[in-house]
Amino acid sequence: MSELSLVQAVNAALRRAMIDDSHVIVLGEDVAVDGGVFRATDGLLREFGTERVIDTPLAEAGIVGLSIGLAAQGMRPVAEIQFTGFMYTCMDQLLNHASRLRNRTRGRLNCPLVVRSPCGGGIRAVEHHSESPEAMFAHVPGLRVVIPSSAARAYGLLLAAIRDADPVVFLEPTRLYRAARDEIVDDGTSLPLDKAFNLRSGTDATLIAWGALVHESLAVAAELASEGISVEVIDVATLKPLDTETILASVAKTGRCVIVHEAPLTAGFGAEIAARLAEEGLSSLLAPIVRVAGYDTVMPLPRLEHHYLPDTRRIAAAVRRVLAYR
Amino acid sequence: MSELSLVQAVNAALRRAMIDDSHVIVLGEDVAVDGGVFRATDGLLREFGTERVIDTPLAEAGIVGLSIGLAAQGMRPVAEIQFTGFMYTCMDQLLNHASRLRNRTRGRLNCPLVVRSPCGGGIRAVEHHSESPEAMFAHVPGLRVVIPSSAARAYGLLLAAIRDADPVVFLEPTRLYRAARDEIVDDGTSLPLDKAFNLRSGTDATLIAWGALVHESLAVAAELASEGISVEVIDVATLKPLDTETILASVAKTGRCVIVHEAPLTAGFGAEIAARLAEEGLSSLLAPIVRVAGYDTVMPLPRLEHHYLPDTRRIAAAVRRVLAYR
Amino acid sequence: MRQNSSWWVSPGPLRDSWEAATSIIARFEIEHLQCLDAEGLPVGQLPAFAEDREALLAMYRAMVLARTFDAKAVSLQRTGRLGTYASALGQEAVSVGTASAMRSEDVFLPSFREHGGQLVRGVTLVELFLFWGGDERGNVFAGPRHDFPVSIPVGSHAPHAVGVALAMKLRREPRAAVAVIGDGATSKGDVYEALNFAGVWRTPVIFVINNNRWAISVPVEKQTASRTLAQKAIAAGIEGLQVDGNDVIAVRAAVERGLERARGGGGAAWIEAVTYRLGDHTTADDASRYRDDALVSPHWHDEPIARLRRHLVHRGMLQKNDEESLLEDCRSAVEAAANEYMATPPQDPLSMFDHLFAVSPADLKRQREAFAATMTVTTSPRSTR
Amino acid sequence: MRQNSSWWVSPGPLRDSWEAATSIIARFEIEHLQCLDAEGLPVGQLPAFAEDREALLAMYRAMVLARTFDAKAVSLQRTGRLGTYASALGQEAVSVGTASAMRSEDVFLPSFREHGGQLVRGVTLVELFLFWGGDERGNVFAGPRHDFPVSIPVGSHAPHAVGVALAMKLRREPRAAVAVIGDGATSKGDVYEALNFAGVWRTPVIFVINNNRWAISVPVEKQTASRTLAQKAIAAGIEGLQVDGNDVIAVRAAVERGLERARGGGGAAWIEAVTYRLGDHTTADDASRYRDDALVSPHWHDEPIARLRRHLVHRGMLQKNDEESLLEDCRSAVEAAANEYMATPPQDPLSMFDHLFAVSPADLKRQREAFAATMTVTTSPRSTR
Ligand SMILES: Cc1ncc(C[n+]2csc(CCOP(=O)(O)OP(=O)(O)O)c2C)c(N)n1
Ligand SMILES: Cc1ncc(C[n+]2csc(CCOP(=O)(O)OP(=O)(O)O)c2C)c(N)n1
Ligand SMILES: [Mg+2]
Ligand SMILES: [Mg+2]
Repeated sequence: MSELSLVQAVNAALRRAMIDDSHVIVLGEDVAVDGGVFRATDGLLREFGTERVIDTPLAEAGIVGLSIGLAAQGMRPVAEIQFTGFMYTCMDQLLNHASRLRNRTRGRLNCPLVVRSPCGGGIRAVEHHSESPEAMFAHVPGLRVVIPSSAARAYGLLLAAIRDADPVVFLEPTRLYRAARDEIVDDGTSLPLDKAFNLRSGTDATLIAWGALVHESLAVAAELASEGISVEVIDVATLKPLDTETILASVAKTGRCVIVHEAPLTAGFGAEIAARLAEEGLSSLLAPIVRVAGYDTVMPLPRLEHHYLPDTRRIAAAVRRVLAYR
Repeated sequence: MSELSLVQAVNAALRRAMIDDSHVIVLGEDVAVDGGVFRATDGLLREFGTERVIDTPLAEAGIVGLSIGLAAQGMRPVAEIQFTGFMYTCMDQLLNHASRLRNRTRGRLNCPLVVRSPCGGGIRAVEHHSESPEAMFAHVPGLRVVIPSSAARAYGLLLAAIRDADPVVFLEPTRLYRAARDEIVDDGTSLPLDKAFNLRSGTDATLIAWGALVHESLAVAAELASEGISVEVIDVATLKPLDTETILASVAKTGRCVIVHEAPLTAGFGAEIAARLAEEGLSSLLAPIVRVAGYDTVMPLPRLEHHYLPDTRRIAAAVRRVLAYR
Repeated sequence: MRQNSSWWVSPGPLRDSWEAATSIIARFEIEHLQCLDAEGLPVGQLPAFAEDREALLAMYRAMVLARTFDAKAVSLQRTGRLGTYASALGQEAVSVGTASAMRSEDVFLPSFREHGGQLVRGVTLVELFLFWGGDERGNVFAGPRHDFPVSIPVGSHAPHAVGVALAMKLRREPRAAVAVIGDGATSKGDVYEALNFAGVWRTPVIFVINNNRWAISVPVEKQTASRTLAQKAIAAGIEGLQVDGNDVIAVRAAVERGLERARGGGGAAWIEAVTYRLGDHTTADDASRYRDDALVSPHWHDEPIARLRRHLVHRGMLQKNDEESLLEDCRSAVEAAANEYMATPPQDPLSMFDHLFAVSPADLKRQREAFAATMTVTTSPRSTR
Repeated sequence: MRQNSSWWVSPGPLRDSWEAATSIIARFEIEHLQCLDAEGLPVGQLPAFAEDREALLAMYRAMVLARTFDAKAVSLQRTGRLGTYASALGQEAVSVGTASAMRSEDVFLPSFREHGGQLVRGVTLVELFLFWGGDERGNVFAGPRHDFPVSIPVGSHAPHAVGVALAMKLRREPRAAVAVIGDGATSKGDVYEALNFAGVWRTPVIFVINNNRWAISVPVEKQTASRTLAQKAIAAGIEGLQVDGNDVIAVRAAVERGLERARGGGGAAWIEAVTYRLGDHTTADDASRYRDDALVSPHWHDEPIARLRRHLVHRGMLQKNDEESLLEDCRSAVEAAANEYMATPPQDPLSMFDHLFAVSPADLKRQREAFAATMTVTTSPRSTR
């Protein structure tokens, strides 16, 4: 048992998966000798050698495309895309092939592929290094989409993703890479890929979030607790398949719901959660749902970035708003 | 005034725009000599010559990428992507550049670009020729997304899209290319890019749809009218920016809402509409919202395709369901 | 030191005609291989397999079978009993020559115009009909279990081939992957990325370019300024070769040599096979809109089946009655398969939910149940053809 | 007819050593251009512009200014006053040589490491600081209004350059587009697609490859098996050339020639400039993790500023006091710009809503209003640096 940061937990899960299954290989730009620009793959080259930890040329579509070929041949590729902003070129391969190979061949071929990528803003990076495109991936039938918000969940969910028989997009919030830490027993225990995490129970309102903003949400819940307001916080770390039950059960209890995400509001994944509530939980709703999300603008460059990112102030205001509604 | 099919209306709008503005050029695979695989660009080469109607090599990302360069230089490119299933490779250029060039340069450079592409299923085509990825584009700040459902709206909206100073993704339902027909006066009158079309007014329920399924929705409304049920039908042809007002006003009146789309349910654009209702129209809702959408599966190959596509039966059942709710 | 090289002299006006201090640092040549001339006469010594009458007849039969399938598929489409179909008329040598060079444990990754090669690989006629009839079971391939299904997004399977080959290489298996792509596909970035990966990692992968000179309405001259498609290999440091794609012996010889090198650790190869698309792009296309018959007709003289026939006849390897029974075999095989295809009931519609995941998520199961409920409501399923 | 060509013989075991009937159908050569050797001595005759002391001194000054900016930017980053920054240390000749060859009406499309070229084009030091300081106003470019901002997604601006060039060609303007990309970028599909478009349409576009031999931790030998990056042009039927990228005279000469051809209708060019990345990839990188200093240090001898200085001194074009005042000029210009940058207040946060569309949609206006309301609630804006 040792305290690991989220990026160290990713590293530990990769290592564990590689020890357990010789078919697991890691590939991507700068993942081998450099150990990844965030060090997520640090030390793997030394331990597993150049045939299992592979530095690739600079070509993201190709990386995902060839990983599909590897996977169809029974390998378990874990591809790193250096930043999520460079994953859009992989959309074609992910959507037209990775997610469909099993269905297209009625199960004859399949694609046990994990594409890992650091996502989200708040690290004062240059443009394209702060993206949150999870809703796009979640719209694709045949893909699973995971965004851990703690080191422990990163460890357990990444292991599950690698062991899963189908393609998983695994987005890692850069803002938490070093900030989120947990005591982790590196014993290979995975977490289910279809269960949301109820992180704090409460009775007055439900706060639903994923990725880095889970922490802001927890902070708001703690803050409001001091005022006697009891907020339930759900981390939808496995966005797809969505665990609607946990969400419905919580809102059935609280009657009020705020959904928080960093991606632009319109057609963000928050919409899907709100829609499910409007379909299956309407009678529980005592107040309109409020989404606290990125604006429908481009994330500003670092000097104004913090104005774009949902923060505890906006989240707390939203919770107060749903509570005030009568 | 003459009766035109939707694809002929597209053709007429392109021609009109090219007559009006010498900066408008049309480019894409097979658009010139062949006149487009659906004949959307038929006759343009003869009328406007090889410098304004350009057959490109087979490279969709490149087509959109170079169109951005053309647009930044003051041209008005209208690029055709032969099928929407081949637009995923353009995601990077659309999202990382087309939609951002103006913002990135604080307006110094801009990108008046239209990307046209035939979308949707129901034409018994091979895989990848039946896609409905509108939600992905609608999630991108800086893009407009349009899907006409009639010849007249195709004409007016395409003209508006070409004249707009910013990038527009213009999706044309293949199923309607020949099936939808209107009397059209080819006088260059455009339609606003931010207004939903209220196609049939009603008082008992609101049916919201876009693209080919607008027709199924109208058919259902007509069918139910014979039973004395009054259904309002809204065509959200301009998905982004979304005309929330028209939707809220309708649901304020009817209290019941069914949203219909062909794309897979999860994180489809129907979710956004449902979310807005759950946020801003909750008190109007007398019944849970119902979405009738594609399943979260890959659209089957032609032999089973019709089982996937939402049809009048499913839509009617949904309307009856929202009406039955007390 | 040189001067007046092409860089400094042409084209465009020559202004700075100073003696540029250039040296030549790399030279490349592109070769063209032909084994049979247009009349079917050998050009030089033939490769070893061409001594084997059975081998040649097998290829001849495969080409005839492919063409017979093709004609049947087009006629079924015309009468509404098959979906949009891409005929391979005139290009059978590329496909058959390529697949004939492969071993069964290799992996074939075809584009949508390689029916002949797929048949050689062991895909059945019924599977082909099912696929083109819009039925996923056509991709199940009882025969070549590891072969890829047809790739519809042009060129997008090129990187898959590199991945397949990399898996083979990492496992030290003497196998290789073979991808066929069109001339149009060579313009796509994913194909280039694949080529570059294959070069730098020396993966055992062969790219065969079916240069049928057209990408729908776009002739190859408007597709690229590169004089040959073979020379595109130079960009990735790979050996490129052009072969006469109407010469099935040459195609097979080149691919065999490529495979042999690949299995021996020599890495990837890129083979341009020059042929001609004699028919429409697909049944949805009308080529008369963009090319004159006069342009096409000379190419009928070069078509690969006639060429091999002339060769076989010339060598006394094919008698008139051999040929008649071969044709009859092919015809009846195709008819039988077409009938079997048409008699195959559609899949259970619920199957559309059952193959997305190894284990269906709860959400999808619920959608399946909802769909099943609507199914039982319907009295009779709508006709599916 | 030939035999024993590389295709048939090597590498891998030679089995089918029959006399393959191949003929050579295309030949290519790649040239390398150098005007100054490492010691700064002329190699052959120099191009015309090199007779002009002012022209050489302007390039010298631009390289020194770029390096001075670079050092300041790194130091501001280290002290938290600038964002992640990509130093161009050692690669100034590529950037400056390229931009010096351009006319103001041409369009420059830089990657993120071409500060020198941007300065030559008229982008101000303050704009560069603003951009790297995370402020969009750094892309407004009071000077070169049509130049593109830095492209962060590697290589993704290559197709833009083709579009810009196509616009120029369609309007029959004697202008050209110049894109600079890295060695790593040459692996990307969009770059290849752009190159192919440029070839087939003969657009007036010059691609300059800043081959600094590294893409973060990946050396160019692991990026591609092509022996030169220049030869990638062959895939698109474009003339390719390699130049000594530490020789600013050679870079400028090559780009000037390319531009002249392009303006004369000769189409695109692809120029590999071989240089070396002497520093870390960016301020976020630690190159010691993946390369030894011993690998880097020899390259210090080749660096471009020292080379041009030796040349100028050799020709008596640069005196000690010229140089001191030039250095002082650069230093004070950079200091002044840094101070102006640091004194520039951040943009109004509302600006994030104002530049997405020519006319903001109602929806976005509402978001802007909601944001404005939260702003007024805040008493004091958080520090932005
Ligand atoms: C990525 C992509 N873009 C467009 C299409 C539509 N399309 C189908 S075939 C074809 C032309 C292909 O030309 P080529 O690669 O030469 O193959 P051929 O059809 O000649 O065999 C096009 C444009 C497609 N299937 N995939
Ligand atoms: C498409 C894309 N993938 C990955 C990155 C992350 N990244 C930034 S620079 C770089 C290496 C670029 O190498 P090269 O093209 O040689 O340019 P250099 O940095 O050496 O100037 C990488 C991988 C990126 N910016 N864009
Ligand atoms: Mg072709
Ligand atoms: Mg580099």
